[in-house]
Amino acid sequence: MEFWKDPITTIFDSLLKSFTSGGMTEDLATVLIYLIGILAFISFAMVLDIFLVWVERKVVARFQDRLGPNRIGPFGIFQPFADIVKLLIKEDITPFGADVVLFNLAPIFSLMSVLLLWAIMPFAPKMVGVDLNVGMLYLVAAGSIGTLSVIMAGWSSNNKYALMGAFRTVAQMVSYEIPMVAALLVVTVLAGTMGAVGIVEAQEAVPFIILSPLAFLIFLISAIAELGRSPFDLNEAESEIVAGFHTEYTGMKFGLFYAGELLHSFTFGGFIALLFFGGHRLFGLENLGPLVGALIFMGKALFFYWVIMWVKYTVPRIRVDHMLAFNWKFLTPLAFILLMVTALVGRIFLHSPWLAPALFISNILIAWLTIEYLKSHARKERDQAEASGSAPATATQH
Amino acid sequence: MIPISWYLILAAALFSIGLFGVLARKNAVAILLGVELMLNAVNINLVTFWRYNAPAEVTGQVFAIIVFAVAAAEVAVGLALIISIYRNRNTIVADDLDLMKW
Amino acid sequence: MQNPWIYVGIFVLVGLLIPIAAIAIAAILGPKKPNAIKQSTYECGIETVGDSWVQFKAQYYIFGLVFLVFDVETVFLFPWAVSLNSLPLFAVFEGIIFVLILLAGLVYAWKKGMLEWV
Amino acid sequence: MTFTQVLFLIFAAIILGSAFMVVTTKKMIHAAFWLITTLFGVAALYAMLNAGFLAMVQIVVYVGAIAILFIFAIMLTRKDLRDSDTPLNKNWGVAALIGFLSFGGLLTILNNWTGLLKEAPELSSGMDTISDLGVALLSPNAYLLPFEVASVLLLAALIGSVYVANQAKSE
Repeated sequence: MEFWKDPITTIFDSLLKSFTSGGMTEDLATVLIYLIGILAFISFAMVLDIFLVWVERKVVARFQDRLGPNRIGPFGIFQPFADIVKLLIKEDITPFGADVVLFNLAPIFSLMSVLLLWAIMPFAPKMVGVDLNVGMLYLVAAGSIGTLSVIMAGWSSNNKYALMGAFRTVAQMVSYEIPMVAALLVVTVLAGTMGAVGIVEAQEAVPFIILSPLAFLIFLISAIAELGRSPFDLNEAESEIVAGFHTEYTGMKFGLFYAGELLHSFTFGGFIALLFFGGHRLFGLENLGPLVGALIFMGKALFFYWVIMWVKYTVPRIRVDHMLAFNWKFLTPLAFILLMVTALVGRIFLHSPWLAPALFISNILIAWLTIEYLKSHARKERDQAEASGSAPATATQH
Repeated sequence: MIPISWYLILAAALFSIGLFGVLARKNAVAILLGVELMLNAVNINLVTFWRYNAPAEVTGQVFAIIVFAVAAAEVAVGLALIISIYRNRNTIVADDLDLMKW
Repeated sequence: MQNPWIYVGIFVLVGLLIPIAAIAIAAILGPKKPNAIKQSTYECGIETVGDSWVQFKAQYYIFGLVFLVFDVETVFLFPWAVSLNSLPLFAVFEGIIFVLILLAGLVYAWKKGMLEWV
Repeated sequence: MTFTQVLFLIFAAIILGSAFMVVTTKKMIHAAFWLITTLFGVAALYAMLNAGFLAMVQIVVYVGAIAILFIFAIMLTRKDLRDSDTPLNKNWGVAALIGFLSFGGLLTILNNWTGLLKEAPELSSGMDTISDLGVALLSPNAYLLPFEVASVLLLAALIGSVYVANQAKSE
């Protein structure tokens, strides 16, 4: 059964054969097959997105002790389709003074920046769009297109709140990009490659969550900030700036922002799975075939999507100065210290059986030292506050 | 296949457009935008020569990366100066910044 | 077809096409009855005063600045991280020096109080 | 016309057209977005030249950081130049002349050069540019010094610009 071992290549080869037998050149046929494959792939992502809307609404309802959508179809599973119909037939309003071209481009770019990430997602060995050898930089680059779309939306709306929201979002997104890239650098050091497939292969023996749990934490926090989800949802702090950068968007354009946000969360869940949890691996189950591996991968991505949701609906929003101080004065130095230690320890214990324990212990050590430092820092701050006679300051992290 | 001349002509045109922007724009920020165009033209040349002459070595790419670093430093300092001037003199029209003129 | 970026290019095209198609379908199906009230800027129901040209804090710029410098730094570090295992131990220290020099810049901005949000 | 040639011409048209808009458009914020279009075009050229790493660096550094910084600076300073003003100064004619002269001069130099019609050599398969790049950047007899000097340059830029911006803030 060739198909079960390598479905993508099998389909590709048979299509190529039937195309070229019709007199097409091989290059043109390849491009056409790519086009068909990508169309199918992105359509799958969009259908998944519809499912994610349902998951999100159902889960938030459970968190808030409600039922959630339950009218259309079993468990309300067809509710998102009704939503789509509603979004499609709503009037699309462009505010006065808006910069029409940029106003329309912003939601398109917002969704595209998310879809682009799917090009390098390795669902299983040989089930990957393209194995770029600059995969991690590609992830960062797609993120910067997302940042761009936020600025476009905020500026072109001709709305003070939208512009302020856009500025806040951009300051947050660019700030948290630094620890995120540092965490990616840690993974790159451990794997010795930037390609997504290579990183999954490098976790054959030990997943990177054991080699570097701190990098996982840093990546998770900065991914949540990058997504703009609570506790970092200052971009749409509805009590302060209406809805942030997409205040003026209605109908399908708003829908695209919303879909982009949900798909982005899921995609980052997938990236957490592939960077730190061995991608498609689950106790040897992946040997059953690439399709099973892909299912395992999707399951892991869904789990981390749920974790991100869990954080979102449990933790309250933090203040903008705390958000920036937490990043620049805590997360960024910590991430770079972790990078230096990982590079040093990883290089010294290269090819030795002590590599994994040494890395794990160094991570624990860094975490312990950080906590001790934070404790003493908070104590000093409390003492200072008491000495000056004012009410004891809340222990903020610096 | 594409001969090397296409890339070089493109880079020359981009450089000239950037030069025009630097010389002709009023706004100081726009002048910096022109400088960015010129730097990009230089980088296209570097990468092209790397690809056509010595793809086995990485010299051209190293040069291009250094140019990126220089561009970043230039933008950081340049824009900081412009903002500082704007705060002090309340203008960013390059022609009006003539305190040093005698 | 040895250049993998052709695949990425097609991906970008399709990724642009699908949202455009969604917006186009919505534009065909949706009603179009604009009026002045509907198209006014939404600012909590209060009459909009002036345009959206509000003055911004210079603070945003400072964070952008620090970000730019660190972004370029990470670009230099990626090749370092990839080739680390095939290089002598000496190379690790080169990278560490590189990071330390830039962390000094962060410390400088911190001590100058530029990282405070005021 | 082969497929790659058509692709090149499309990207060249995007780059030159948007570069022209950068230097002539009235609204500064539009100039910044046109610059971003140019930068994407240049990144596509890098990808065509098999320099994928540089294409990504182009997007991460230029679009993700430099362009964002430009937009911040434009937002901070835009009370000054209203968009209705002419964007060009009174010497723009001379500037255009110099631009044409430089383009003409460069073309003349290119015309006298013999290697113009050279085609790109085939890339050897199994080549890992990024790893080679890392080795070149870190070995003492190659580019170690520029590598470390770059970090000093970035440090100097950070300190200098933070200092200057600090002056501006305390005003």
